[in-house]
Amino acid sequence: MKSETWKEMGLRENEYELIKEILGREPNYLELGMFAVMWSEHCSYKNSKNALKLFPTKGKRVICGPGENAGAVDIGNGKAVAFKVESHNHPSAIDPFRGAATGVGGIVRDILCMGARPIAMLNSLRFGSLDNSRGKYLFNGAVSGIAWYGNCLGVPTVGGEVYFNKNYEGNPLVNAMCIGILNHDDLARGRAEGVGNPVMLVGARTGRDGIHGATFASEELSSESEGEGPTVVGGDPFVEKLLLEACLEVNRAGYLVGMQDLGAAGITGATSETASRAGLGMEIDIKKVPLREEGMTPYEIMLSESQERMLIIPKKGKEGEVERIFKKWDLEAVVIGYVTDDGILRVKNGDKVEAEIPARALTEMCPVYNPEKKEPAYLKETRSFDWRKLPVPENMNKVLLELLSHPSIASKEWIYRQYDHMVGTNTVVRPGSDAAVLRIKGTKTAIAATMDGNGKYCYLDPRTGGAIVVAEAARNLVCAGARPIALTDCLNFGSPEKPEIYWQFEQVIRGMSEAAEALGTPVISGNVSLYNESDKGAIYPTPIVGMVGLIEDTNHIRSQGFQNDGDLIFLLGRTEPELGASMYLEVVHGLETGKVPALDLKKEKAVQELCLEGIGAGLIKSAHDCSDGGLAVAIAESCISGNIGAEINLVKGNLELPELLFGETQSRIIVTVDRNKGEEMRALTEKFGVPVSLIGQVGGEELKIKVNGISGEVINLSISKLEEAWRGAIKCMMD
Amino acid sequence: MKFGIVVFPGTNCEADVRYVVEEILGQEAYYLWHKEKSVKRYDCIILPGGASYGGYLREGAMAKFSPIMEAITDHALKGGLVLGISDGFQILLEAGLLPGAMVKNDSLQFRCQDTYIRVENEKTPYTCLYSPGEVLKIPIAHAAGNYYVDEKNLKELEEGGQIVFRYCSPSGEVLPQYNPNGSLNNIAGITNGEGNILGMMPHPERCSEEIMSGVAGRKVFESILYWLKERCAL
Amino acid sequence: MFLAKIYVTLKEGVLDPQGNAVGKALHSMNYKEVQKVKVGKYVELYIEGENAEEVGKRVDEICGKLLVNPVVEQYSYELVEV
Amino acid sequence: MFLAKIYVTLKEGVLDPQGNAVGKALHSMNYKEVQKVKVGKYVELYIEGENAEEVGKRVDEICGKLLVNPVVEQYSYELVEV
Ligand SMILES: Nc1ncnc2c1ncn2[C@@H]1O[C@H](COP(=O)(O)OP(=O)(O)O)[C@@H](O)[C@H]1O
Ligand SMILES: [Mg+2]
Repeated sequence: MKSETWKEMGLRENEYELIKEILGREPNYLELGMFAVMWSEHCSYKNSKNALKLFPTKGKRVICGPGENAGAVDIGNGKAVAFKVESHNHPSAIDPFRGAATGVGGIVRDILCMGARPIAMLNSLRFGSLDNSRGKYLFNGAVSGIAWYGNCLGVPTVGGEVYFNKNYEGNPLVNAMCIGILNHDDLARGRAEGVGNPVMLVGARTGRDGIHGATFASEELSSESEGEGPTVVGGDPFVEKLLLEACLEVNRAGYLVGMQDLGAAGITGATSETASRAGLGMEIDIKKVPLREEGMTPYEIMLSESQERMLIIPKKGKEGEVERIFKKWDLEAVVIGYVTDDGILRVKNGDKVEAEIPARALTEMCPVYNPEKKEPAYLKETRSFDWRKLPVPENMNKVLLELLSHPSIASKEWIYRQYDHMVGTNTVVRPGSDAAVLRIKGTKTAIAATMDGNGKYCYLDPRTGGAIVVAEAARNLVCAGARPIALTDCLNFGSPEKPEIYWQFEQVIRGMSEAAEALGTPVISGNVSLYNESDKGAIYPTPIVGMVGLIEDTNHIRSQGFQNDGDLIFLLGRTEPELGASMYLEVVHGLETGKVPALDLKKEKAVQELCLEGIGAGLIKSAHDCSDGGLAVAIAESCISGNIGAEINLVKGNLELPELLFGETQSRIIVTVDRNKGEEMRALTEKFGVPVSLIGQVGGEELKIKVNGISGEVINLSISKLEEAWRGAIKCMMD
Repeated sequence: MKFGIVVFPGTNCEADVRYVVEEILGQEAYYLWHKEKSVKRYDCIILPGGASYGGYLREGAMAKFSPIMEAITDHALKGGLVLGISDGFQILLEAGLLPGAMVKNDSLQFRCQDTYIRVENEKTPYTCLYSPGEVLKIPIAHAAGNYYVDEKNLKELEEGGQIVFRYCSPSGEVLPQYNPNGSLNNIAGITNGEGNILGMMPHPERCSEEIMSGVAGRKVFESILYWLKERCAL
Repeated sequence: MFLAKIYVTLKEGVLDPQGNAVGKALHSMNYKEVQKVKVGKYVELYIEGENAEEVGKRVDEICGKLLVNPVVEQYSYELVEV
Repeated sequence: MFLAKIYVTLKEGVLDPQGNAVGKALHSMNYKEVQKVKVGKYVELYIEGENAEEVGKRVDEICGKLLVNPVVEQYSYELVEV
């Protein structure tokens, strides 16, 4: 083998040596390709594995944690939800429509593998600014790709989040999350158990799509990737819909031993993973693989990333039944091999053996690295930045409107009205509130779901930022009336080979782990996307958290909108003199620096428990957490959602006005209660030892904010004016 | 009463419709696979929304060749009730059971949002429990709901009372700014001349329970039931 | 074998939102010389058959039944022997 | 004035879900003689210009910038003087 070959495939020298040692000989070209793709960062997690071990993964509701295609948690009534998030960043940078669409398709199949019916999707997006045509093209393409795929499939896209920031310009992020529901009995696994059982390939045909996509995902983007790149992978949501129904039918019929999606690394990945999880081997014949194109080589067949395919291991003798069900759905299902007892993945081409590799070697034996770590130098400066030296704007009305019309804060209606977010008739709280809520038919319960991330926080303080992302996700669920039960995450970072980035990576995981532990939300699945860099450098370290919560009684569902005239507005938690890393600094001063707000996990937990108890007692009528843009933005959003005004009186204390109005102090929730329930609310807060203040009353057609010691109103804006700024912003930039 | 809910490859609102028929109306509902050749046992046939055949080529274009369409045509010719919702409406148009055609929304985007529609004819089997001019808040979810028909047919529709729903303001004014997709004369739903086939773009099954933000659509299903029972009584 | 190149466009009188959108985009990109834009579908069928006449008949049938909705669309095609 | 008839199709090897679905539908309608179907876009531009050569350049520009996604699509066109 020429030395360039393994290098070109992205392997390191020590890895190549190890491969020879494992095989006891030189690998042939196909074998080397199989190793290269399975040992890429994307499939092997070789750079991230050790750090990921920090995550808490256990909990009393956890049925299935990391390691399977998706995690699953119990939600009572014999039911469970399975969920996971996945990135499709690099494909989306090159072809946003197809890239984002296939990202959705991929995560749906991960959920499907668990025997779950997908019931909701969310997505998290990061793009450069919308002031140039390339930025608009990428953003528009990704949104319409997600819409096309999800709408056609008939799975509602119920939520997500978006930020626009220059640092994502060359490398946008597209993370998609899917939630599925299953009865405990229907839980399926990606295992090829039972020697002699047949192995079937089902769904779409295999073409030359994205050969080496996993390796591609494990490299930095350069401007060259835009031109040629690997063949762009295209998806077909119609075929996915048929595949989904057929797989669920086969699973329900009890014909299955194991089921595995074909994602990165295609047939190579699916066969080696299922065999290895079961501790067995597999023999397949690539002549049996239905092909879309002529003249495909064994290498192309084994590494193709054609979408809408699954590997199914039925019980022996049930092949015919499986085939019949797939035929009903106009899909092919062919036996391509069988499970063996020798632990070897053997790839034949008719009679000829093309590859022979221990399955475990592909999935388990890739060397694991502990990349070098080093605290980045910029942190010294950003941490000590003093915002109190900045001039304070005169007109706070103007600042509030500017914040509300920043596309990162503004209404995301332009996006979610392109998504069918209601199909399935479970979406009780639609996109636009803190979390989406889906009722579980046939029960009194509902689940809430959210996705959150904050790259800027994590850039300025990875550990605190990581913890905040988890805390904010949990807080969003609590505001919907749900108890957070578990999370999934997608870790989007630059190259782990740079010590500063690896340091950020590990710090973020530490922060997330601490918060997950404290808030009782184990990590049940996730995804790592490294090498998110372009000519312009690395993206902000951007962990994304997808979290699911349980609502025991649909009467406890809440949303963020103010409800009735005269309702009292309380602030749970206290505003601290914090303004670093805020949207205020970014929008008003063009600064992305400063000290990230502190997070005290005990306080956070207490605030969340208080909110849940207040909702459970029927006291709290609406709840909204304070995040980007601080208190003033949160109150404005509650006014807009409820289409009703509010009169607010704030106490300044030792705070500067921008800190009071726009600071992003954590662990704060704005709640409303009936006008005669103020005392009850106060009594409740004492029990939790949470500082709470009555800050105003719902009513009127304006948002008026007064601050003690300042004459007149610092903010006085009509709801329609607020709404105009907030609702029209993205639409205005895109149409 | 027995409702037959037709499932084409790519249909995805069948379970939502079934839930309303069974759980809210307390009636029997059955899925009818598109390859079936008879629909004789059913009092009402519903073609639910979704993306039959992926919505490829034109929404509803390929479903019309399914074997079940012949049986449905038979059923309709005999006066049987056929309701097409969203993609189901598009299929009825493509199959020629209703006049006109759908083109892409004028926004060129998929639209999922609440709309308001006004009941223009309350004397159909699908609207007999609504009051004249009643305004319903009801969601849409489609990429091609931009209804088109030539002038001659439009005149017939208008004069024959075949236009059953029009997009309107929350207080019932039919104005272009309340039209979510560019459809001709704000048309949201039409019947055939006999009134036994209804096609509508909005989704009544998505607003048939309090918890789903309103019950404006429920009376579409209750009307069907009422109408069927009345007819049996006659 | 023949290749049928089929062009499907919206009929005159039917609003063409896609064409309008492209037209607008081109104007804002300063292609003022573009007067009008229509966007339609282009379908290629590879089809076996004895001779062009026979194949043409089949293509007309296929267009009439599936590819074209005569309420809003019109079509034309070319046949190339391949 | 020129009429540019532009055909945009997916490049070889790129999955064409519409084409596949139409092909399958034609088979089940018993048009077995149809071997392969590709569905693309057809754009008509009415464009002012001195001569075909110049107009052709503009059309190429427009395709490159707006009408065609070069990552997955290819195009060709004809110019007709009208
Ligand atoms: N950041 C993470 N946190 C928790 N679990 C993770 C993380 N990244 C990956 N995992 C888990 O590792 C396994 C492999 O992930 P992945 O390669 O994305 O799976 P798939 O190929 O099924 O998409 C999955 O069980 C996934 O949940
Ligand atoms: Mg998987």
